[in-house]
Amino acid sequence: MGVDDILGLFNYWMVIVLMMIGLYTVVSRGNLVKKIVGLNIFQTSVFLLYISMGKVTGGTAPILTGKPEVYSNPLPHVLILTAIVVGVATTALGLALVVRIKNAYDTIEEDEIQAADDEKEFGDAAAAEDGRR
Amino acid sequence: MIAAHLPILQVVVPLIAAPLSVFCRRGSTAWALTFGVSIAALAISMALLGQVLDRGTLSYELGDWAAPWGIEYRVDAANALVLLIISGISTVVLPYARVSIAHEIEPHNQTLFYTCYLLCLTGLLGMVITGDAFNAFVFLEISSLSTYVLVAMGAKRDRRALTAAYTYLVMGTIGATFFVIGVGLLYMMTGTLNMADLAERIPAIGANRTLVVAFAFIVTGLGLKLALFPMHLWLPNAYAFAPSAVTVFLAATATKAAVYLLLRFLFTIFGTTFPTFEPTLTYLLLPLAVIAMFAASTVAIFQVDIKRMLAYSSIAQLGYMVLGMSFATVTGLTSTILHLFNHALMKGALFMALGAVVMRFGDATIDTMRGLGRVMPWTMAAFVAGGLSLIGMPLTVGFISKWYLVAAALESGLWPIAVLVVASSLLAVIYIWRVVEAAYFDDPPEGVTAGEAPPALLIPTWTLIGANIYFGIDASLTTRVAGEAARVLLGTAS
Amino acid sequence: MTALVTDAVSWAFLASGSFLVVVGALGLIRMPDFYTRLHAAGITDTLGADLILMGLMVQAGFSLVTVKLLLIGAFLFFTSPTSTHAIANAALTAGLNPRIADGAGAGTDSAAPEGDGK
Amino acid sequence: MFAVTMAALLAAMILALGRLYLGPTLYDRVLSANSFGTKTVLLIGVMGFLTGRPDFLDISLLYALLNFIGTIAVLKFFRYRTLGDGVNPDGDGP
Amino acid sequence: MSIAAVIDISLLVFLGLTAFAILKLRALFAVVMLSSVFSLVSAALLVHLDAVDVAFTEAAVGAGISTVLMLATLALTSRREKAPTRSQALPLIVVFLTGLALVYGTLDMPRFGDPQAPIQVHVAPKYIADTQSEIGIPNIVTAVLASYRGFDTLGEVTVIFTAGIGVLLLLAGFIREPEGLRVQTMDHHLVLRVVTKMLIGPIMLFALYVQFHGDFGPGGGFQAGLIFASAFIIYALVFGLENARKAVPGRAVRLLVACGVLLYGGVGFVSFLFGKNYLNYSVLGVDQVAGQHLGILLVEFGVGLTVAAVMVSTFYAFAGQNQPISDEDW
Repeated sequence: MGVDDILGLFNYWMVIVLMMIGLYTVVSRGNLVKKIVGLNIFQTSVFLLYISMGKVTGGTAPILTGKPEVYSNPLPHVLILTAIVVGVATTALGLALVVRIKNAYDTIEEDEIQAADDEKEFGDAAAAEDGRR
Repeated sequence: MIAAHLPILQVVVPLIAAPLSVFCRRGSTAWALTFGVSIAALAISMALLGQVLDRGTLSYELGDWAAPWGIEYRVDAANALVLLIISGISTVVLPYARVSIAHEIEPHNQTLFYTCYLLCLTGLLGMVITGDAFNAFVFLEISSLSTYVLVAMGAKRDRRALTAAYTYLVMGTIGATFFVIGVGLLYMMTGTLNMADLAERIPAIGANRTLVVAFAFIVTGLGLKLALFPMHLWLPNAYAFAPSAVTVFLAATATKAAVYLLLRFLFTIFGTTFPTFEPTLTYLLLPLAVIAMFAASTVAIFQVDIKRMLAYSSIAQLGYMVLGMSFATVTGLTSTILHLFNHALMKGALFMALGAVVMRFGDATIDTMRGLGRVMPWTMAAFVAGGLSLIGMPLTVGFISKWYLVAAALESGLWPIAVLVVASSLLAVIYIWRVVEAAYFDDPPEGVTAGEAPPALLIPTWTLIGANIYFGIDASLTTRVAGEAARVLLGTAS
Repeated sequence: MTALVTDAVSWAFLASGSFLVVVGALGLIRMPDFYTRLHAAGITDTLGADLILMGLMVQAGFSLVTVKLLLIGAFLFFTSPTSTHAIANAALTAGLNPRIADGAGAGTDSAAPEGDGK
Repeated sequence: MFAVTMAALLAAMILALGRLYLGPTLYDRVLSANSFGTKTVLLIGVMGFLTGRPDFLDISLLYALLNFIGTIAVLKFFRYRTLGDGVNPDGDGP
Repeated sequence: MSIAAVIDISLLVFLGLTAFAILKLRALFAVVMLSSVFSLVSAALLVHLDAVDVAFTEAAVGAGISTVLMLATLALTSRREKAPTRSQALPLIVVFLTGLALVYGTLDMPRFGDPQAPIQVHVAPKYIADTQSEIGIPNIVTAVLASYRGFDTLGEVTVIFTAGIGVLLLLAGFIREPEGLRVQTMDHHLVLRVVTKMLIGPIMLFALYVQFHGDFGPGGGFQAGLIFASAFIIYALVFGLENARKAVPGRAVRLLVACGVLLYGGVGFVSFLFGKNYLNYSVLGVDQVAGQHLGILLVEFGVGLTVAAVMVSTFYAFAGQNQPISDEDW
């Protein structure tokens, strides 16, 4: 592993570290909003992986300038524009669900929700949410 | 002229119908539009199956751009059959849904509910028919996002639907992101996203650590999506607390599309010659499938809520599919693809019967089922027929898939696996018998008068049961298509 | 010759601009109280940004790019003071009083609604 | 020359991030996030010039416009506990 | 170690620090601010990696939408996160193994910025070479986005449409008028009202510029829709949700959400009439290039319409909740 190898792959390794911080936040934290933020970080770092794949050293942005130039690869940019939309959509839906869970359970901590469910499981079965409203 | 554009019409007709349904004032007009579109989708998928059977693989280039540059749709025997399952089940579920949804969803939400249903249908169809890896991810997300919302619509009946939807969202998004990482690594090593192009270029690169990691991430991502054994935690709650019609549609189609995608990536793109293909199938998928069959069935026996029981039984049935796949032989694949079709019929009928019970009593726990044989005779009869098919009694579709699975196991010389398959069917007998015993041998709680489910629920249930039995007896069509699909996937096509 | 002059001029603008930005950031760290930090942040927002933009404009000469830089300068000219005003107003109405004398002042940082330390 | 400005901006951003992390009161955090945004405007502008493609200033123009939306949303959030027109539960009007 | 490498590494380290801080901080408000900083820095890094359109989108999302949505959620839920009670061992192991597998995967990857990497050699060269002749617009990313892989963008519009419908389904039933005294918030902030009234015009003008400039420079339908929605969000924040609803009623926004997708899908259907495959724009104009121009313009407008409508309706749904907040949450 020569120096240029390490330098060549350092970008990817840093992106992988970001991915793992995001994944760890999602998996380990109990707060529902924190999970959504963790999911955001995880997805953004995947976007960075795609984009740093397409970069050519000495290349410029893939917008034709008439002069013959080396351009970076436009395809990962197109894929990521779609993936960012998917990320925003998932975040919006996740936050909407968090708001509804707060209405129904009055808490957004996973263990408190679990406790409420277990206690209800053995209590009366039905009591649908609008019974509370 | 239309015949040439069938592949794209299959996806675009429901896609355009979704925004149109937002303009409908009342739920019933939205339902009418959805039902019409679903029938059109069924007709298109039948026509496609016909074209595929006599002309082989179809290819459709979007925007007339050549394959690796533009997006290309490839339809062969495998995805033509899965398209037929999805649109067929959707057409049967919709008349059932009209009554069941009117009962379980607030009136002002119904119009948008059908919009979400159409989007889920579009996502599933688009995911199965596409020949482009990234396009499959986009439509996978469309179907997943609409599924999270459909599951959350069950909150009117039970607030746990919200937490079920949230867990499903988090695990589904992690699965989809793993899938995207895998596709990204594939793209990085080959430079193309078109599945056929990938299939050519991957063997050329040979043993490469990045491709091996891409293989692992794609299998893990799709495994999460189809609730393979260790990653199945989201499925029981999602199916138990979703509205009944949604559970019927999801149980019969959603995981099938993920199984198809896994089949497509494993066999068409990576191919059997891929270095880690053999070890992963025999040392990872095979044991996981066997554990899934036994663990899920045993857990199903102790469930109070019958819907959760059937959800766990779905996980066991998925174990059968993955088991068939892991033999990597033509008969093994045929049994998996057959089971895709048969399981849709079985589970659809069972969940429909339960939906009728839920509509009448508010929930479907074991003590609600007490004495139901007399209170709702037709519904319980349907449940029993579905249960028999699940166990794999002769003259039902369940028997056909079990037969091919056992044949495949014996053909690969793994006779202990064949014994395990039969043993796990016995577990299925136990949890079905538990319900039958409560329904027919206990007397109903007093004050419960005989009140059969409305015909709108019974007719679709019994059509599925009829299909269960018809395809159990005359299985020539399904086995022919499944065999053709297996040969295409294994690349030994005629 | 003129290229040398424009380079020198723009280099001068850029150097002073970046010096002011660093001074502002340092002030943000070292200032004792919230309101004094407002002043420090103000330096980077106003003069620091304008000098750097001026340096870029000189470098870009008369072209569409200079128009864009002017637009950026104009919008920064409107939004930065507004947001600083909004933050200060919100802080004051929430009871964060500026520290009058050294240590004797009533409302030090602790009086404000706890800004969620770690 | 652009590199010197780049270095200065990066240093300033690190300091702003420090204040965001340390900031005892929440208003310190809002202030540092806001000034962080302004510095990004400049960073992207200088970066465009560094790589010789100055016509990417649209992004810094975008930040110059949208940066103060986040600040306003945060302040309204803390002052009135809602982003809509809700009444303040304890009734102390503005 | 060229300047570019230094900038790359410092920005990546920046992102790592911010992500680590987000993980550690338990004050949800600070986490939201840090996540907006995270998207700011990633936008800067994307500019540096020559992904200008993506940086534009990331900036518009980070500055405009995700911060406001998260704050709206925090306004309805509690502000502090409880200390994690479960053991952190299992998640750590799972994450560490995934990370190790990924690093193992990078060993055979082409090096960062290597011009001979497979992706620079196989499909991409055609886009770079033929865009000028076949589609005739300078911005290759917009050309690939709208024309070569136009169906992906139709999928993208459907995804944002699904999110809009989903949020409406989940939250529309819970929007209620604030009970009792109608407090006209922010009405005494004279400075804010004047500046916002002054800025809304340029923001909308800039959104239209970005919409129609998408062919020549960075920009496009999605970014324009986001900026357009940000103008409405600012108006709703400062002048009150009620006035914003008077300006753009919820019902109209709901129909606009559908119109964008219909426009995009409809453009595809036109190519059926001329017997070509779906989404083939060459038939729209007198020759191929004119047809592609018109097709891309219409398609981008459809994307912009849907995105703006979805973001505005989502903000109405979140901001209109008006749940009474118990004090101990606060």
